[in-house]
Amino acid sequence: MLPKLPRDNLLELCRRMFVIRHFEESLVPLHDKGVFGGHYHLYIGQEATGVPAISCLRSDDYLFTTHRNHGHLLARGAEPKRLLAEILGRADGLNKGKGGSFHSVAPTLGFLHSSGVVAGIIPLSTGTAYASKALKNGRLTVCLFGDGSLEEGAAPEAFNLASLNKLPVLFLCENNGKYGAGRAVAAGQSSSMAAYPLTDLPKAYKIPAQLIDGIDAGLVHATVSEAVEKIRRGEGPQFIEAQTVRWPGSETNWPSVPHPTDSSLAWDVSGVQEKAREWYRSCDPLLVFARELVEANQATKDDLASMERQVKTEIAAAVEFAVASPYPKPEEAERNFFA
Amino acid sequence: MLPKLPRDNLLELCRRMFVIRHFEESLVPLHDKGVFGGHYHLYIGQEATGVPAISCLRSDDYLFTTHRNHGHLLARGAEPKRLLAEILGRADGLNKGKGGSFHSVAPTLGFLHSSGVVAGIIPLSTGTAYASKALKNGRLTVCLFGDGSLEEGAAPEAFNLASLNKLPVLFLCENNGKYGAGRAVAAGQSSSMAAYPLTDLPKAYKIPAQLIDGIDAGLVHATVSEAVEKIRRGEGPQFIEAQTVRWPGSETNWPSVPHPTDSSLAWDVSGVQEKAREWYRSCDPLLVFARELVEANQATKDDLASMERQVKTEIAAAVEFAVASPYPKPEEAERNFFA
Amino acid sequence: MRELAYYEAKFEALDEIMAADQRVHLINGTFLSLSPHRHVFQNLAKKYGDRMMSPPISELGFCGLATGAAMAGLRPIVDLSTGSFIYEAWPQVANEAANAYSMSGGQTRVPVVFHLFHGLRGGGAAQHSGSPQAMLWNCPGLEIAIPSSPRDVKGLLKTAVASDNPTIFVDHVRLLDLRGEVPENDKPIPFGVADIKRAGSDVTLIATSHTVQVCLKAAEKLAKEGIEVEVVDPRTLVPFDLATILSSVEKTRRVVIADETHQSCGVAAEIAARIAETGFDKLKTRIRRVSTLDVPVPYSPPLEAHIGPSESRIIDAVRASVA
Amino acid sequence: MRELAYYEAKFEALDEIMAADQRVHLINGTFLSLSPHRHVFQNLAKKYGDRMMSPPISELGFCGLATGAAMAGLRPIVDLSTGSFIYEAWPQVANEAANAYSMSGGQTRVPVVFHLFHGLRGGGAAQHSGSPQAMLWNCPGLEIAIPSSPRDVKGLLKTAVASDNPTIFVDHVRLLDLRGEVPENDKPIPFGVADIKRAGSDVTLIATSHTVQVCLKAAEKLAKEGIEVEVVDPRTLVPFDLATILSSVEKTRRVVIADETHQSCGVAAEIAARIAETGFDKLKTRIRRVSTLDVPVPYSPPLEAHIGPSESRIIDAVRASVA
Ligand SMILES: Cc1ncc(C[n+]2csc(CCOP(=O)(O)OP(=O)(O)O)c2C)c(N)n1
Ligand SMILES: Cc1ncc(C[n+]2csc(CCOP(=O)(O)OP(=O)(O)O)c2C)c(N)n1
Ligand SMILES: [Mg+2]
Ligand SMILES: [Mg+2]
Repeated sequence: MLPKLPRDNLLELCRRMFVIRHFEESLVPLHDKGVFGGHYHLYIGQEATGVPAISCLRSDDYLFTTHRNHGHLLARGAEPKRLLAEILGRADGLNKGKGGSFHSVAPTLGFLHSSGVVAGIIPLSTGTAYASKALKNGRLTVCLFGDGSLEEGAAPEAFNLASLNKLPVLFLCENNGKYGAGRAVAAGQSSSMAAYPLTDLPKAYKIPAQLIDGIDAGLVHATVSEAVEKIRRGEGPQFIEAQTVRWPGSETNWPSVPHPTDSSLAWDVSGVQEKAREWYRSCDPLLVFARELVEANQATKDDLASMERQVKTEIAAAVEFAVASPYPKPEEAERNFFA
Repeated sequence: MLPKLPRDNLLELCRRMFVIRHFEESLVPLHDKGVFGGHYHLYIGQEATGVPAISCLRSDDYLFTTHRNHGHLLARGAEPKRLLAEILGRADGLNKGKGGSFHSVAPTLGFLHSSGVVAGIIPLSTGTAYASKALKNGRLTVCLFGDGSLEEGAAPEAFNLASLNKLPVLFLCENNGKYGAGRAVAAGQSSSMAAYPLTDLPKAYKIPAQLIDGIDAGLVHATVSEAVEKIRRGEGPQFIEAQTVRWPGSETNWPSVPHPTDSSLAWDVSGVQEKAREWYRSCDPLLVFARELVEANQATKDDLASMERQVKTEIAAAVEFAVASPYPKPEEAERNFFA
Repeated sequence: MRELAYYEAKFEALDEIMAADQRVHLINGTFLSLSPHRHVFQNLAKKYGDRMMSPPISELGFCGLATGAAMAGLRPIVDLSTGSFIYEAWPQVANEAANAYSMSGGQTRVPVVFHLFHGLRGGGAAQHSGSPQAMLWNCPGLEIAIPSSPRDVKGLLKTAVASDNPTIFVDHVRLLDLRGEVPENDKPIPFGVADIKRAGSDVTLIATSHTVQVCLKAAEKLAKEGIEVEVVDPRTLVPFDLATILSSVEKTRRVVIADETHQSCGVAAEIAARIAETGFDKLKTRIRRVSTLDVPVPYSPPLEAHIGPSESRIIDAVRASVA
Repeated sequence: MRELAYYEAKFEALDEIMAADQRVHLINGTFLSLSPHRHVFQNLAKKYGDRMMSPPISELGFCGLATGAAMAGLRPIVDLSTGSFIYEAWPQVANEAANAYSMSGGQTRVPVVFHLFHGLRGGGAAQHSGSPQAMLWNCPGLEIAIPSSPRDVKGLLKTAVASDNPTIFVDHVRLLDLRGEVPENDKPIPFGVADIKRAGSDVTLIATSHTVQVCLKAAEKLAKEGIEVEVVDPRTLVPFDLATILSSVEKTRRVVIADETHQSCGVAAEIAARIAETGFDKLKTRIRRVSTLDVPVPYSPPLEAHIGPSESRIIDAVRASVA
């Protein structure tokens, strides 16, 4: 379903989803050609969680994210070219090339820290929330993490701290393992987490928790809005699990694009290789959103095609910018590690 | 209520409770006189949990315990004099003086390791259980820990591992904070644990969990027996929380004895200082057990008095032995730290 | 000049810090350990209770909380109590707090202080006698302060809280009752400035924390044999004041390093390595380390005493150095 | 003699170990990291699936599980994958596994192996480039093996599993494709025996892990300048073979130490300190360390390359040593 928002906002949500998708797809050939090295993780398939969720926040709220952070930063409005330059380790990167894909941050957007350690951010998120409460500045913290994070003891410790102190923090767990593609098993259980459904864990700590479909932008928007309101009213932490189906391009350790995205796929996936077709047909949140926009007469197919063209142009420019950006001077490594 | 056991067994349980009580009380003056230093923790008030629980085990089962381990070791039959020598850091100690109060172990009794780190043993206990399962030797593991352990992330991580792998381990949580004397708060909540009742946490991991009165030796015996049977049948981990009321002598960081125990207190506490009287009247598990034995005609007051005299003599001899035991040679410090 | 006990100086520092800066919060509260003086800490709770938090036994969680709070503008001092309990929080301290500023390209500041009591305390055995400062010195991104006197604990604590970097504050229970001069309105002590605790011309004896006090006693005894020892206390490991040490070595040409961390990759190892690298030509004889022996700390008192940097081991090392 | 790739030798070791001893279990399974060869690991799963466990993302939990299982008679090899993930398990490794034998007065044996990939791997940034072996060397009670060649990885892994002590097995992804001689039916390599990877008379160059390979290349270049470098690989840090190093120093009278741990309290610090203590009189010039610079590892490739013990930094240090 579509979020209950004016048309302009809906189109902007759609545009951000396109930005994320084409940004992420552009990384794969850059990595395969060796333009950057190291491990990296794409947000494809989770756009309808991050984009509407983050749109519910105030500009001064805090966000924490993980190894799978690109989509969150872009959803919040980070410049693709500077994020890309960071991933390529260049001087114009968001963090001057010191962080890379795992650690891209943008403090002006509320992203203070992004950790590649599973669950590393969950305790940290109770800290910004604690500070906001102490300083009475009304700033909320959203902690975005994967389902695997709940397996680390850091998560329950942080839930306990958040619950006891009624901290203003939203735990938004993106479970990209629906249908067992990831760590979860189809039959309502998981091979790696006995506390399943995952919402059982925060509930044990008396944190209100709900499970929603993360492909449903409208549901994500409504659920997050409501949770954010409760937190702002002082009701303490909230937990949302948003389930998505793992993008077939990330089933291996090194991503590959089964089929380049184009909005026309929303109406015809016959060109997609068999193995990946079902995902693009029914699980791709971007294509679902595009269809819903057209069906609700909020946009025509042409509107979307032209929006997508613009985005592709922007991403192409970002790639050009990032590839042209110089590496930092080697000696920069010895500087700026203490404030 | 009394455990459903023959008279001899009941009397032996009673004797072990006396051993624990008088052993522990004997430590306080030794510490105050400087015969040993360092922090130490007494098991007084929890005898009706450890003694009947441990009596349900086979001789080859494994046990893990914490900083509050004296009672567990004595309940299992460790020699008081060697435990005491260990606490005094002497050569005849259970661990040759290398462990001390926090780390007394007795591998021949199944105690492989005792950790002074809160929750340190909980992951370890899944390991002996994993080994027993792999080796198909039917040995069960009992992990004895305090309520505070559940606040550490190590506990939920271990619960997850135990549950997913259906490991033969009994988690026996001794909550000595009933009525808010410790960390728990009277009104069914805790100032340090949002997951309260504590059984909510293991339950989230699908570990069957029950809360019982830890002063009720019969209930402890019945509940542990049943849990042990289930585990031996291959049903996987079980969790029991046994609640006791904190002994007034341990409300400060350094224990002191409000009133020396004597079985006659079971029928007359008027000599006990006001502040501590209620505890001795209704919360002291040893005195409860003594009363029940007499009421059920399993023993006379005189039987108990003579049993207690014997125990006191044994403890006095243990003190003598331990104080006379030499310190290890200083150079022993440089030996035996690698196998 | 005014004399205070170490615990009083530390308490005064906390009190003045809390009064001066509303952003300072205390997470956990065993800043005076289990010492008989811990009750004075209750006075802080009366004045600043709304900025003090008593967390669950979740070191990983509450160190993360403090670190996150620092990122958002507070200045938390988080107490780990016994040194080895910081192991529970290792992922937050060594992988998050230490790296955040650098990984963000110099954008995210983390002004948090991690306070702990290290070392041999009498009966702490293997798990309660840890000295994690050597491991933490191997983790770039952390500042490390380690006082040895009433005046230093006050002055260094103020600087630790004022620092924009994550700082490890390494204390020792055996110092709490030590008395010493603490001027009223004393200035904060800058990081990276070693202190010559005793001047001498024959041997440079470098030490930290409680071992400084052991060295001072050893120096008195050695003076009676005619050996004049210069006791140098770096006071902070990060930043480290190598210059002061080298100029002492220039004078004495002999080095003994005494420290309570375990020997291998310990604090004395790093100081020895730096001198072997940069002061080699000044040395007349080999460097000597008096560290805690490389064994898990045994419980039994004579065994514990045997492995630590005792006065007698220090005296032997100094004598050997001048022999 | 037979040549194998490092990953093949490591796989062969695991296979032979699992076949020979039913008590060996594998906990977690990234022994070949994300290398393109990781599929060969699947062959183990086919043969020994019932002795392999794929745990949740709970390093603290599953390292504790492995430690407990070792106490009860299994010989688990537990894989931590990236070096810094062992931080998550620090309390179990440093406070339980390392201390259990000593605290029990020599009764409880803990034959567990903790396997991890340390070091600069290209793009690992601050959190995925850790080299925790220096911190762990500061924790008595752990043995530490650190291979640098196909033959060593096989021989040391066998000894690690046979050891009755908790052992850290420190590997490096940049070694996986290295080819080298591995005799069929090779014997396990005893711990505490350093290996002279290249003989030379001018400078003793001590290195570990992948840095040994960097040193061997540097040595070839230096030989062309007429500088003959002796490359010594300790192969295990605990126990440590100081004697072999000292006899090399006796010959060359010059020492350079190259290693990927951060400099302060790093592996090179300890080796430097031991030589400064026990080999001082043999030295003609100051000791030189080439360690990873003391900054959180930056992501950008030229920055990462700048801080590591690179061939050029090693060559410079050796040249300076003979100058
Ligand atoms: C402490 C730690 N252990 C292991 C890893 C390796 N690792 C990286 S991503 C990942 C899976 C995380 O799963 P999830 O949280 O569901 O996130 P997803 O990748 O599915 O978005 C693992 C195990 C890590 N980064 N940190
Ligand atoms: C990791 C860790 N943190 C803190 C401590 C200090 N400590 C010792 S006992 C204790 C309280 C434990 O409470 P509980 O588990 O309920 O056991 P009890 O003493 O009540 O039997 C604490 C916090 C510790 N030993 N280990
Ligand atoms: Mg996932
Ligand atoms: Mg308790």
